[in-house]
Amino acid sequence: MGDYKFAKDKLAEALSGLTDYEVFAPAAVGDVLRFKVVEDPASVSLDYDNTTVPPKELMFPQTETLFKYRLGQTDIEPTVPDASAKRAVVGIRPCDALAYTIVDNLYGWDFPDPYYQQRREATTLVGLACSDPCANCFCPSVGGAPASEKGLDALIFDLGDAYYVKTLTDKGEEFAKAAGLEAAGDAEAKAAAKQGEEALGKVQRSIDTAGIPEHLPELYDDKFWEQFSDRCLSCGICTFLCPTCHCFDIQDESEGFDSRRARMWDTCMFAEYTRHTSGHNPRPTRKERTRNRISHKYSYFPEKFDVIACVGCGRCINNCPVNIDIVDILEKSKQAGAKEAKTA
Amino acid sequence: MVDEKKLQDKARETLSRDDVRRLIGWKRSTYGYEAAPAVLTDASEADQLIFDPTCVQNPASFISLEEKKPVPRGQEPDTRKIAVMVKGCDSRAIVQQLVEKAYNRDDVVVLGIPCIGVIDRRKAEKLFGETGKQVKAKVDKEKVAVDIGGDVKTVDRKDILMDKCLRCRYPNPLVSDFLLGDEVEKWADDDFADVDEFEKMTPEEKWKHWDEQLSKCIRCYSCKSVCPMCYCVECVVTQQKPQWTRRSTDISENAAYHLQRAWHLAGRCIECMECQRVCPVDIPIMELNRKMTREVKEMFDYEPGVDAEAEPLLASYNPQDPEDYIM
Amino acid sequence: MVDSLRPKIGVYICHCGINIGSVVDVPAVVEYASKLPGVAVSREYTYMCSDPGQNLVKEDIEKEGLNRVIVASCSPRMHEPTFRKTLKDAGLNPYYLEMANIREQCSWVHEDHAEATEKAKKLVEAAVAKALLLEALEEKEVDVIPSCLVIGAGIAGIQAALDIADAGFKVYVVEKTPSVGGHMAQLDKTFPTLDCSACILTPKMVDVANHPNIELMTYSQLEEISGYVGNFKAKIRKKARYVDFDRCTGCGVCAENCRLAGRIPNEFDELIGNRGAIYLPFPQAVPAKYTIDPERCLQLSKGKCGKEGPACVAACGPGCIDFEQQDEIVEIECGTVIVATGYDVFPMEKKPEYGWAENDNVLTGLEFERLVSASGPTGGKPILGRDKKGEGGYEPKKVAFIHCVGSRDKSVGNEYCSRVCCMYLAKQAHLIRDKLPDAEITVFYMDVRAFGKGFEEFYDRVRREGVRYVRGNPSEIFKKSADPEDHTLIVKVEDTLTGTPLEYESDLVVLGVGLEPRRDIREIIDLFKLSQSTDGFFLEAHPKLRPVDTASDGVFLAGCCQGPKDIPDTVAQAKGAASSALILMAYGKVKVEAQVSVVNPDECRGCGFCVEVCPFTAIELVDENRMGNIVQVAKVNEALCKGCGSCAAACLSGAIQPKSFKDEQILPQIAVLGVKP
Amino acid sequence: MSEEFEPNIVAFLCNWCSYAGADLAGTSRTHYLPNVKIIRVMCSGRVNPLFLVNALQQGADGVLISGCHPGDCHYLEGNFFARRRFMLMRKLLEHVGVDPARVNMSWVSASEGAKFKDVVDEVVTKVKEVGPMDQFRRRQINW
Amino acid sequence: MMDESNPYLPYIVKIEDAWYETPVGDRAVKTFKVSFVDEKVWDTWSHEPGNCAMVGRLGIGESMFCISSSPTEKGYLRFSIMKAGKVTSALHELEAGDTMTVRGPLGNSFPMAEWEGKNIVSIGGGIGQAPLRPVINYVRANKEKYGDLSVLYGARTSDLHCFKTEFDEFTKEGTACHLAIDVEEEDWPHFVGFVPDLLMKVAPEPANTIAVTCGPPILIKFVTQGLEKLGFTPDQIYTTLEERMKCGIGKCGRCNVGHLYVCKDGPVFSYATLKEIPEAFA
Repeated sequence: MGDYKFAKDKLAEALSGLTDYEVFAPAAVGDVLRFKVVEDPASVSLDYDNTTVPPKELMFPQTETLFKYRLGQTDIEPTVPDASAKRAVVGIRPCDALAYTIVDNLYGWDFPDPYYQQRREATTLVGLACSDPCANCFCPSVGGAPASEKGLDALIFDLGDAYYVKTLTDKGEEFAKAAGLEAAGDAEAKAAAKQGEEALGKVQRSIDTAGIPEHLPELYDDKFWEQFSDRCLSCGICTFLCPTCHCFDIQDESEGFDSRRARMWDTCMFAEYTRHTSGHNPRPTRKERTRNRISHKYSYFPEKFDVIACVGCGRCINNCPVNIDIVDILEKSKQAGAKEAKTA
Repeated sequence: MVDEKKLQDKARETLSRDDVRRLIGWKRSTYGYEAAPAVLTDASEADQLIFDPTCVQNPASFISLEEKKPVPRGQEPDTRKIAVMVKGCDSRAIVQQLVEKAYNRDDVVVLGIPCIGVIDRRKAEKLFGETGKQVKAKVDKEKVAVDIGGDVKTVDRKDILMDKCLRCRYPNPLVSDFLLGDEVEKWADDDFADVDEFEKMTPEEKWKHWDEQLSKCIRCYSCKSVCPMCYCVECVVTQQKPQWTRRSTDISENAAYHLQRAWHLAGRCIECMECQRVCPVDIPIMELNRKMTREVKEMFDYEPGVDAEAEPLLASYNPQDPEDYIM
Repeated sequence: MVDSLRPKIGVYICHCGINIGSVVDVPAVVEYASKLPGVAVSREYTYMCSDPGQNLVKEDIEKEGLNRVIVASCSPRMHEPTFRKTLKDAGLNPYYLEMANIREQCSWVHEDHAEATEKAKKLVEAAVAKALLLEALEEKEVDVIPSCLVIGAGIAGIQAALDIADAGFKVYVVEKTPSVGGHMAQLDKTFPTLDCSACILTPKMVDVANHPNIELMTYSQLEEISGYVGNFKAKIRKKARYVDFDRCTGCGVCAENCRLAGRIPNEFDELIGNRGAIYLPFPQAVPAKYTIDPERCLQLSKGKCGKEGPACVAACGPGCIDFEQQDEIVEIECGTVIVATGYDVFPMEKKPEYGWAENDNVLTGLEFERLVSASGPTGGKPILGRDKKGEGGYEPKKVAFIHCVGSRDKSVGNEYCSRVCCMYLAKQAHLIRDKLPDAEITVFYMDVRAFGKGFEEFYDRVRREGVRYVRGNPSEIFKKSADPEDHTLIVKVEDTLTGTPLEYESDLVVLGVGLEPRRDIREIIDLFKLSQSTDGFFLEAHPKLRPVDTASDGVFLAGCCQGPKDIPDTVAQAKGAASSALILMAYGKVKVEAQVSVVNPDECRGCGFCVEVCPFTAIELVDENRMGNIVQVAKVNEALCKGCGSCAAACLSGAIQPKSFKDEQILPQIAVLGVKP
Repeated sequence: MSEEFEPNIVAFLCNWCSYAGADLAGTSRTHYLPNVKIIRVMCSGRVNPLFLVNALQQGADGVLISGCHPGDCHYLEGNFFARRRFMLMRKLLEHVGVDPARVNMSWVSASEGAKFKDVVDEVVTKVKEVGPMDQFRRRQINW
Repeated sequence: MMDESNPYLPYIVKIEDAWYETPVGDRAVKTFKVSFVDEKVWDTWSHEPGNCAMVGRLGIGESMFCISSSPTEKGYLRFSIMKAGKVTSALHELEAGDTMTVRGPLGNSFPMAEWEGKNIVSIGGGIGQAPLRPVINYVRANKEKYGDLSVLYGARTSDLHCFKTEFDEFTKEGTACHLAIDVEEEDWPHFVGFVPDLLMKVAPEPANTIAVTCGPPILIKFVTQGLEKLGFTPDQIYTTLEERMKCGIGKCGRCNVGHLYVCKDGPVFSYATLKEIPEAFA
């Protein structure tokens, strides 16, 4: 597709041109970054590492109304978003865009999820390539890269004084046009490619995933998990902040007679997640829950969709208060099973 | 400072005891400025244990986090003790857990560690940036030396320690069976200047602050999960019948959740600051707890977690309690 | 009949004549209620509490299969029992009733009809929201142990014990002092009839000791009480008398031989008479068994008594003295308790301006009773200032009586009237007139309250006997001169009728001290968890309608421990308390509160906060097997629980909840009332 | 309608004193403002302070807890616990910016019908002054 | 079939009839016979024995239940629901004439076509009979396609037997019907003991036979063991699983056992499949 560029100080101008779009960009509350609707283009900065809360919330909000109704009545009013209301996410990191492509599998199979899909369709993803990967990034190990184009409509490179924009799809082209970007030349493309290569070399952590999906089920009953789960808090940080975690709860809520059925993020790390009404819980302790989280990402999901449900963004590692480090777990899992005695 | 060799020896000895089931301490984390909690069951693992200013976690939290697994019919439950290493601040959690009958004093072996401060990850990241390397640290009366993968940086103690350390009144454990180091002198005090500062705000400013902060909450419940005092079988926050708080995330439910949490800790919070430390979206949760701590002290002359024989604050009263606003 | 779990609510809006209907638009409320979730029937009626009104509910329960009933009418404090019974009669659990108070808290207090109607709608809606979650409760009965524990053996305790024992029930009487009789035994005559107090009391004292149904424990104290109405367990400490109780014949030789005989102030004589270390408090004491005062006895306190050893031991024929005797703890079970612990007189230390401590001729009313009592230290002669051997002394010539000492006096913290002082001072004035016909007698009073039977007549008689009544409250009483031979006291007072300041000279001042709660009342309060009224006496369950009951079921009050009263009132109340206790014991069963707290043992964290807050010690921590692990969880003793719900507010996990007032029942009410119309 | 703000106040009254006091106000035909809606509980000690948070969340502009005077509790000491709890809860709410005028407590005995009226009128006036409570009220955000 | 465009939208159904299978109270079983308010739904609706649906009540929520009527029973759907939690309690409040919501059919089904020509043994316990009922009725309606049908069923007491009246019909039709209760009762003419014991007593012949079983986990465990003892191979044994579910369409995550979603890949599994998934028996 096309090559574009714009001067760094023209970011606000470019964003202002996107009048047809609802534009999302990283915004800060204190030190915490999150994608928010851009109200003042001048306040947007793309000088950031990554958001604490992944942009999955743009397709799959933490709380989302499925439909509305009145108590005592049977008319149901679905609240599916409109696919024609264009949205642009500017500055999304390649890993988070890659995450969409993974989750697409699940939201697209058999019973496609209109809420997710409509938003996906409406959204143009304008990525921002990483020049300095964060300390715990390991995207190359799971099919990504600091300048990965997967899932993106356009990719921005920060070339110091200017941004180089490489459009990858028609949506990306449309975005570039709307933003009024000027054409870029070969030089920029080359610089960007070089930057991408260099960034790849700067990624500090890695895991060879070969054999892991097959091996993890063998550790089902293994004491292996306890060395991590014993210090797990059973909180929702790792899953809520994971760009590929997609589980949700559904609840009915009422304000007087006005009611809705809504879904909200849920996490397999909470005990009540799988607890039956009878009190029986198939995953009663942190061990089973830790096992499920890792196995789901690295074994169950690939078994179903042939892709690991992890993009190596490092959020779960960065934010875990007790240093449950997925790279460490996977690394150690390779040795586990063979030497350690199985417990009944 | 604590001699790690001695600490490991004591841990090894403790784990070798027939009546000890597990030991909770700290070990070097895979990266970064915070150590990892270590939950050990075998004496051979004792050489993983460390203690230095990266050991910020409160190991007392992990006593109640351990699930009571169903005991197969015909077997006896494992009633062996849990050994736990605690700093001064952490030890208050043990005291308060004893007040609340979480277990008997005999059920724990407390290995106390006098401490002169632990590192605040957020402050460290501001000073030295995020790191994927392993970090060690040393602290003396003035400075903290932070060793980031071999690169040693020295910084003033007050610039890097946790806020709780800068107002630490209990550097020595209030309860312990063995002290793993010499007692240290108290070097700070708490005048609640932070609460005073906060209270200068008008009600509108206060709410603006909380509106912004609580809107960030993703309700991962890490704050309540990590809290050494939060170990109800099922927290009221997640109960369905009755449903106090809805699962949907908006400012109303988030505020209700945080008020419920703060309320339930009133007169119980031992100020280990774990809730604030673990928050992934940097909500200043301690501001609520601090206010409660101050009021509890001023109105009722009460301090939780210092006396295992004390009556729980809100399960007791004094006929002379203040009632200035009551009509 | 209730074969469905579907809530079928009947809402009944009462017009209460025009009391509700004239302010609240009742049809509008009926209409509003009919659309609320779960409401099957919504009706109005003029008087719901009338028979036709109640029948309306009954019919609907039967015909429509209602399983919840809302009555929107007056306060539930008024008619909740009425409508509970209606439900019960119709075969529905009475706790499926919820009331909406649209009279006292709506139509009677709001003028604006539209606003009152809106409020009534909301109140009904809140009741419906709660009713959806009401549960059937079981009304339980427990057996009542057919015995009563009476604490205190003054006239109140004695009378109550005798009545219950005569009715055929077992009574345990516990008396702190060595003898029964209490304050009444100290009195000389009783007003207004002038019966000899001892003469009318002594037979009853003997009866109490000899009654086959009464187990009397004197010189004993209640140490512990546990259990609940119908099933109390008490631990009583029988203090060591150091005298073999069974063998002592009461001959008194020991006391005569005691080295300290006559050297220890006798409490019974209000310390104006003396006794020995081994003593009988007074000649008619029951039981007539001697007691050694362990604090004063040389052998017991110093380990040595004379060179030859204790003289009492040598003197006692039957050899009853036993210095090794130990306190004995007796455990008893009883179904009811009567507290009759009496009063203490006002402590004159609190009013030093009356010079009581310094002057032997300033006496409290009770000291005066001993002075003029035939069994008192002077043999009933009003002689003051005798020496240690009991010789010498003088008869007073000018006697002053002072009313309201320590009563009706905010400065000492006693606002109340002690009710007996007016008349006992009149009686004492009469006694002095009798014994010293020439004495000049003046009574200083604030008001004379002669409200009882024969009181006014007696007061008249005393005045006619030449007793002068001066209206005035003395500010000070002091000795006229430092001369030890001059006994003259100056009573400084203003005659408020004439406005003249007086310095009245007198050589005997009798202070009409009031009645105060026992100094050690706290001990009983702590044991029974009783409450005090503002005057410090025990608080009755209701000042008008339940004057002998307490907030603790099965525990009743008799006599002055509940408030000052004279002997006939005390006896009447004692009989009332006895009859209340008898009702429980005669029926043999007692209903326990149905709206009690209940614990969900699966959610309890075992912290014991509820145990700490429960004012009725109704909750304890017990072992619970949670999938093989033993954990501690709270357990409610339903017979002790009164359903106040303090436990629920202390509970962090919501594991303990008072039935009918559970969180899940209150939150929907909040949800309805919180939302603006 | 540009009506004056009418605050909505949820009150928790103990059965024995304050509810009876409110009844007495009725029996005496004492008129007071209709803004206060009463929930009857057996004892002020029953009132979970989180009820307040819930009431404010549901849309109440203010709350009132009323019990027996200290020492007069039908259940002996429930009101002492309540006093402690609500002193503290009020401070907590104040800390997040809820005006303390919204959190009210009173001692009203069964004989104080007149006092109940005064309490109601004062609470309504106070809450009126601070205006509607909309800080963390449940509303249909993003529905 | 379900609203293709939005699988979260339920159909409104009217309760034609509702009755208790077991005595009223906690853990009681109530059967609802429902039909779509919008009759056009029937045109696209089709389900197979074993299929489930999310049944719910607006304002409360929904839960997953198996459709306990066979597709051969036309014009209505049946659900038999045990009162346990919030949703089921709210459903139990409903009566004939009320509406509830149905979202389905969901999940897989018993491979009825594959089983043609074979004998079918149904082994159920308690409310576990609900998913077996459509299998039985399907076979009864298509007698010519299948071999012998036998029904084994038990519950703790005779009161707690679901679908009591139907067993008589089976017997009349000549279907071998073996009933059991756990504890001795007066006038009980059938077997006394647990279902696995009943199974060993009846001892069905494994040759050309499919065994389907459902009930409490402990029953499934022992019945499976018993069947293996009798010579059934794992691929001759079928059961249905139950997990906590929210979406029913393989999205919300919680119902997975290993890599299988019970709501989508299940609820019907052959023992041959489950044997490989340790979590299936957690």
